[in-house]
Amino acid sequence: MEMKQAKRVEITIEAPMETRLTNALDRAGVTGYTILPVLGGSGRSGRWSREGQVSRAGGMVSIICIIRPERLDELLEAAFGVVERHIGVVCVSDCQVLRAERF
Amino acid sequence: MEMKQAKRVEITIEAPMETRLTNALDRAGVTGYTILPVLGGSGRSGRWSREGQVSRAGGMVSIICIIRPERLDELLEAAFGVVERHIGVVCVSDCQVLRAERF
Amino acid sequence: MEMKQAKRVEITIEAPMETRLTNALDRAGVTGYTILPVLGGSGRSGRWSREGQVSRAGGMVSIICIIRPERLDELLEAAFGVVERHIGVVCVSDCQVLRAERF
Amino acid sequence: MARENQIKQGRPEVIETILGLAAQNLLSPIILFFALGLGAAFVRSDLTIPEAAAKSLSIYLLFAIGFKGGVSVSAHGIDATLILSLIAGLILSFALPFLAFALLRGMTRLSTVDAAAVAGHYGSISIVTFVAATSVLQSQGIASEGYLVAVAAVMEAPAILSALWIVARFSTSAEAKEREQDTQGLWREILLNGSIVLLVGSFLIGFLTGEDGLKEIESFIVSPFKGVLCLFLLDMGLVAGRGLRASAHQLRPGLISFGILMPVLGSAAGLIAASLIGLSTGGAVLLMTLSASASYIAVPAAMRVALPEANPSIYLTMSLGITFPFNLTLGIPLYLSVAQAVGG
Amino acid sequence: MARENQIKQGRPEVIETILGLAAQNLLSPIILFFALGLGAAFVRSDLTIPEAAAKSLSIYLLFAIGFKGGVSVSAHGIDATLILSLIAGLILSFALPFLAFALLRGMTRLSTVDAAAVAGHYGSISIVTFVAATSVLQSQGIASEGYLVAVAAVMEAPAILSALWIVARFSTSAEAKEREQDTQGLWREILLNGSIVLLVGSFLIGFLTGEDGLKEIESFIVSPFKGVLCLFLLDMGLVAGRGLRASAHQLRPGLISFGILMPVLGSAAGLIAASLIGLSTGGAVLLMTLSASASYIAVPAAMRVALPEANPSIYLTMSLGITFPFNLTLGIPLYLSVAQAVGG
Amino acid sequence: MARENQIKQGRPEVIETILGLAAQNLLSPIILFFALGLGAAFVRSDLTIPEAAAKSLSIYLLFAIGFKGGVSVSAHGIDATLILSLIAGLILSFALPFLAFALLRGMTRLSTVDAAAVAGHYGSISIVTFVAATSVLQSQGIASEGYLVAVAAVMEAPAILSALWIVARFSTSAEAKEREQDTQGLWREILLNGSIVLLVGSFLIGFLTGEDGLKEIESFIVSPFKGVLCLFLLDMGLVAGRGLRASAHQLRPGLISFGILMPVLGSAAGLIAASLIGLSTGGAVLLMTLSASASYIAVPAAMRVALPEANPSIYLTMSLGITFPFNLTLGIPLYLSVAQAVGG
Ligand SMILES: Nc1ncnc2c1ncn2[C@@H]1O[C@H](COP(=O)(O)O)[C@@H](O)[C@H]1O
Ligand SMILES: Nc1ncnc2c1ncn2[C@@H]1O[C@H](COP(=O)(O)O)[C@@H](O)[C@H]1O
Ligand SMILES: Nc1ncnc2c1ncn2[C@@H]1O[C@H](COP(=O)(O)O)[C@@H](O)[C@H]1O
Ligand code: NA
Ligand code: NA
Ligand code: NA
Repeated sequence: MEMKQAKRVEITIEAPMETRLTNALDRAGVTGYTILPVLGGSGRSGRWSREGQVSRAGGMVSIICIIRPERLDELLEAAFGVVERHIGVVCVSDCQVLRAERF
Repeated sequence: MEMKQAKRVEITIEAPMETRLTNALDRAGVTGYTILPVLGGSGRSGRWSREGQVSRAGGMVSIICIIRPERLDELLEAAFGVVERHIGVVCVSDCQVLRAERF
Repeated sequence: MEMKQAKRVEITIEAPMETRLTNALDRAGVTGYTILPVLGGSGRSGRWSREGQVSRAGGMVSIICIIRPERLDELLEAAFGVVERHIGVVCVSDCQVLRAERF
Repeated sequence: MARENQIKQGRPEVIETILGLAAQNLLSPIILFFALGLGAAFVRSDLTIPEAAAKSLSIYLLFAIGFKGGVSVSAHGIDATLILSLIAGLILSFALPFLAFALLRGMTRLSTVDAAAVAGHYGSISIVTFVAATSVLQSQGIASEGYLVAVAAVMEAPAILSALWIVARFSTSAEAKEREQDTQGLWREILLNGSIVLLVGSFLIGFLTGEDGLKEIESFIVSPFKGVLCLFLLDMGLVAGRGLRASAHQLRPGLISFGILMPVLGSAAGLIAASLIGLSTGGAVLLMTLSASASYIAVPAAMRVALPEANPSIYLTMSLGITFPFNLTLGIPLYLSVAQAVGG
Repeated sequence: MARENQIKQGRPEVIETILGLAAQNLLSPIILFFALGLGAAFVRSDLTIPEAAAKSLSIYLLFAIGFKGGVSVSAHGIDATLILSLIAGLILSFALPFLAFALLRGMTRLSTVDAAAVAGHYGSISIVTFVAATSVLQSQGIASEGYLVAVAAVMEAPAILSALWIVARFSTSAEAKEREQDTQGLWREILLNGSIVLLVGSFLIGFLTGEDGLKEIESFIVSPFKGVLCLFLLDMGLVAGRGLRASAHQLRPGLISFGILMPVLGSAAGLIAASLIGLSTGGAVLLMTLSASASYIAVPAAMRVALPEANPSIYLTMSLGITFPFNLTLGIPLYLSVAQAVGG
Repeated sequence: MARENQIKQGRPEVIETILGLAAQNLLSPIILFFALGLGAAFVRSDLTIPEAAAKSLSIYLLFAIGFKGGVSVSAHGIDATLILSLIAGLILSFALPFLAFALLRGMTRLSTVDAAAVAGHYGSISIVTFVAATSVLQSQGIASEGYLVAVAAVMEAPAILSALWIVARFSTSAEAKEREQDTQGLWREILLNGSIVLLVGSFLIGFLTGEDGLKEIESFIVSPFKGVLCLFLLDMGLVAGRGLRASAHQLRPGLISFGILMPVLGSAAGLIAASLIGLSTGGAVLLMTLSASASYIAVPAAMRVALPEANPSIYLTMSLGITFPFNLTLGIPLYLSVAQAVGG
């Protein structure tokens, strides 16, 4: 199988910021991403769990974005603008993709 | 901790194809995988979101498969047969595993 | 964007063990992690699927933990103490993080 | 005033009845909640019904409608028209996609595969449209045959076969072969899909336990039914609205016209079948509604597996965004008036 | 015995009524299920209501309360006080955060941003507290104006604006600018958030379909309402309890006192408004309850977007852990007694 | 005809009653929906009840059954047999695993750990089986003691202790030590697990609020109860069927026999206890049913934590796939007939 090098960016962010982040990604020309639900977690602002939230403010989502290496900086720039003042985690790793023409 | 090198394959695919893919993996002798729910995403076929789907046709799932490096090609072969004509993303990265005898 | 090297640990474990694992992580000083729901999977103990579980015993969760490389061993030690006698998978990969001061 | 009267007298009575019924229908809570959902989607409100809740609502509807259908058959007994109705349902579901395909080729520029996929949806049915028709009949005090629920179940799947057959006729043999491989297992999936199993199963249980069984669970499946339907239609409105907003650019006039013309033609086919079989007026309205309605659950899932190259936003928008609201608001009153005009 | 009698006679009658009502209130299933949830959270039971179920319960409540409010307005007609009540609601929601902010600066050591965020919550409302008050009125056979549901909807959002304005007044211009950028789109989000759209939409549908519409869905939204409310309050108890357990260390005496004083002052403001408008006793109780209650759904979400540096555990604990239970147990009986003393 | 009559007269009356009851029972919607679920799973239909919906259904059942139990105790008053029944429940739950373990060692080749894990399940109880028995009693017009709901709660956990004790007796000390560490915190988890807290809490609230409280939420927890139970049993059927299909190869004849023999022996123990205490016939049936039923919620979760080396597919299949359907279809009618024969 022919595979091509790419970057996998994983951004965990509060649910009310989801649309802002994906809009920022869209504006930066990043139109491929997948959103995963998050059940709970822990960080500097303490532990939380989805069951036990009345408010949708409490939840988080994880956005996975696979992208060509040369476009990584653009993406991070766009994401950082949204994430900056908010809690959340941005993590990048190397990966390889099939059907590279899609990215 | 003794760790062994392995490959982590992440396949994001439409929910109605899930059983076909896991069956293909089983046939290829890949019997270890984990299926994660997907809330939404965006790609060449546009944005979508799980809330706001009447049809189960709309959803996607993400299948994570950790495998010994030498078995990767077999797995990709099997997965590609199913994914080929469908939308979705296949992404491979390096990883290390504990309890290597399980893979 | 300034990024720093880190490790991404992904532990897939049975739901009733979740609190034990996160408590063990807390005790080991690992206070940052994100918990993802798991829909189903397959392993040495067979296939299973979340829909189709009466018992909460059946489900699994996936715990993602991003950590500075030098703290990896501590984390694995703590996690292994919990995972050891149970089914589940521990997988470690390299990654880079923004806002490194958070980890 | 005098002039108005004149005009009024000039209008055929049927149209007047339709408009009266439609106006009445448009003010029912069911339709208004659908409209609320549409509206909320159009203004981009974040109102959503959780996925699990929407699935549960649809399980409730299938459970209730199936059970009540079975009880009604057990009360009125099985008659000859039951078998005939089932056969008519089969034939309609097989045949309507060919009509739809022909229309689509004439009226739109869809590719073969897209046209076939859309056509498949129009042979199959929408159970919520069926439920809405039942509820209109009820509010008018018109009786209908309980086994039409079983006819609904029978009509879900055959249209898929027709769609695949149409594609096979027009594809190169290599492609078709590949497709065949993919469709292995598709049949059992379609025939045993959750909605069909639940609908038919509840129907049989209702039939077996009859009025006694109904009495036991009446206050779960009868009295709260309309209220649950309101919530379900709110969700449908949200989904249809979001679909329309996302795919509005694909809605060429040809497609929109098809989405309204096809249900009317479908209902005509249903009416002919109903007359041949000898269904009651209420039964005719339901068979017309089934023929006129388009699937948005079973067929899309099958199409994603068997015809992945067909564009899902086209067929979902047509079915959910055009034909479903048309049937809900104008279609059902139209079919009722026509059935009464023909039957009465 | 004689002494007890003496003391009893010495107490003002109002307090007696409050205590009597409170005692009665405390033994209602609704409050007891809230207490069960609190207790389960305190002993760290793993009891949880699935997120989708909790959301569905709240959709049901908004749907039912909105619809019934609309029907009641359609039955009693629109009168002049309706418009006045809406305006009063707007003003209260705008004004109360300033009162809350002043109190917080005096009573606690919260930072400007945290204090503004908390203040925003107290201008907005809690629909479940409103529902609980309705249910107390009902059990006492006291009528109230149906349109107060619409007032509740109107009071959800303005307080957010006040909170942001307070912060802007106290921040450096650079920070404020950045914030402005972030709040682009926030307004449409707040005004079109799901709860407001559903509440107002159901209200309008109830108004349009009136008693006839209600009859159709009565056995879904009227009879099972209290039971659903019990489950919802069980969930609220669980959430409040878990929040309290996690944030107990942040609850300085000043904050706790604020969480009880503020609703009492808020209710006083509500009472004045109600008297000026000329609401019935029941209506006054509801407007007092709205003014006294604090948001835990719409405002927290807006604050996470617009004021991410404010600590969510402070405002959620205050609103859900202190003020909500206070209103539920003692507050509502207090407001009722006062309104009766003033109004009667 | 004459011969048939002869045979019929030859049969002991009890068996006839059992068969009659069983036949009647088998045609109740509850059982038929369980069968529908089983069937759908066997033919590999994709019908599923969303996880959140299944959890909500079970929350509803615990809420309703607990509350009604409490109300019934508050109506009939606390009598001496209540305490005795609770003690009997405790003893049964502790003791039955030893009986089960002995049988399993005799009848099957399970390892010590697997046998102990299975044994633990049979000392604990299945609340749905209890509810099904209540519903059979109701349809036969047989009264029973309301506090048996509390006995059910008491019987959930002790069996887990017995299972762990059995394993400890048979393991090397090193393994046992390790296990002990793991079971730290297990006890609070088991005793405070969601089902127990909700069941006991609702019971207490029902007891405190009595008939007045029931009146308020009656149309939520009484009238729709049977219908909800149907949906719940549909889900149970799906789960049991999928479990059976996946683990059919592990079902040796010895295991299957155990899965049917054990509940019968358990019910005998329950009957003896009921006679000693002096429960009514209805109460005896319920205590027999509790003793006969096997856990599939609390105990499996505890076993995954404390005995991870035990194979979950064995104990889940035994409990859900064999014993649950046996009790539901034949067991309950059997226990009823025996209790009537003994008691009457
Ligand atoms: N080191 C980490 N690894 C994985 N997830 C994290 C980590 N730190 C924080 N998170 C996630 O980000 C959320 C907010 O983190 P924080 O901003 O540190 O409070 C947490 O609740 C976790 O879900
Ligand atoms: N670059 C990407 N990174 C992550 N997920 C993607 C990416 N591209 C597509 N996806 C996922 O795959 C689905 C289908 O993509 P597509 O085939 O491009 O329409 C999307 O809805 C996303 O969930
Ligand atoms: N190779 C693998 N890759 C990804 N997930 C796995 C793998 N093996 C096991 N799992 C997950 O771990 C669970 C238990 O595995 P096991 O202990 O092998 O039965 C499975 O149900 C999967 O969810
Ligand atoms: Na049709
Ligand atoms: Na307020
Ligand atoms: Na038992």
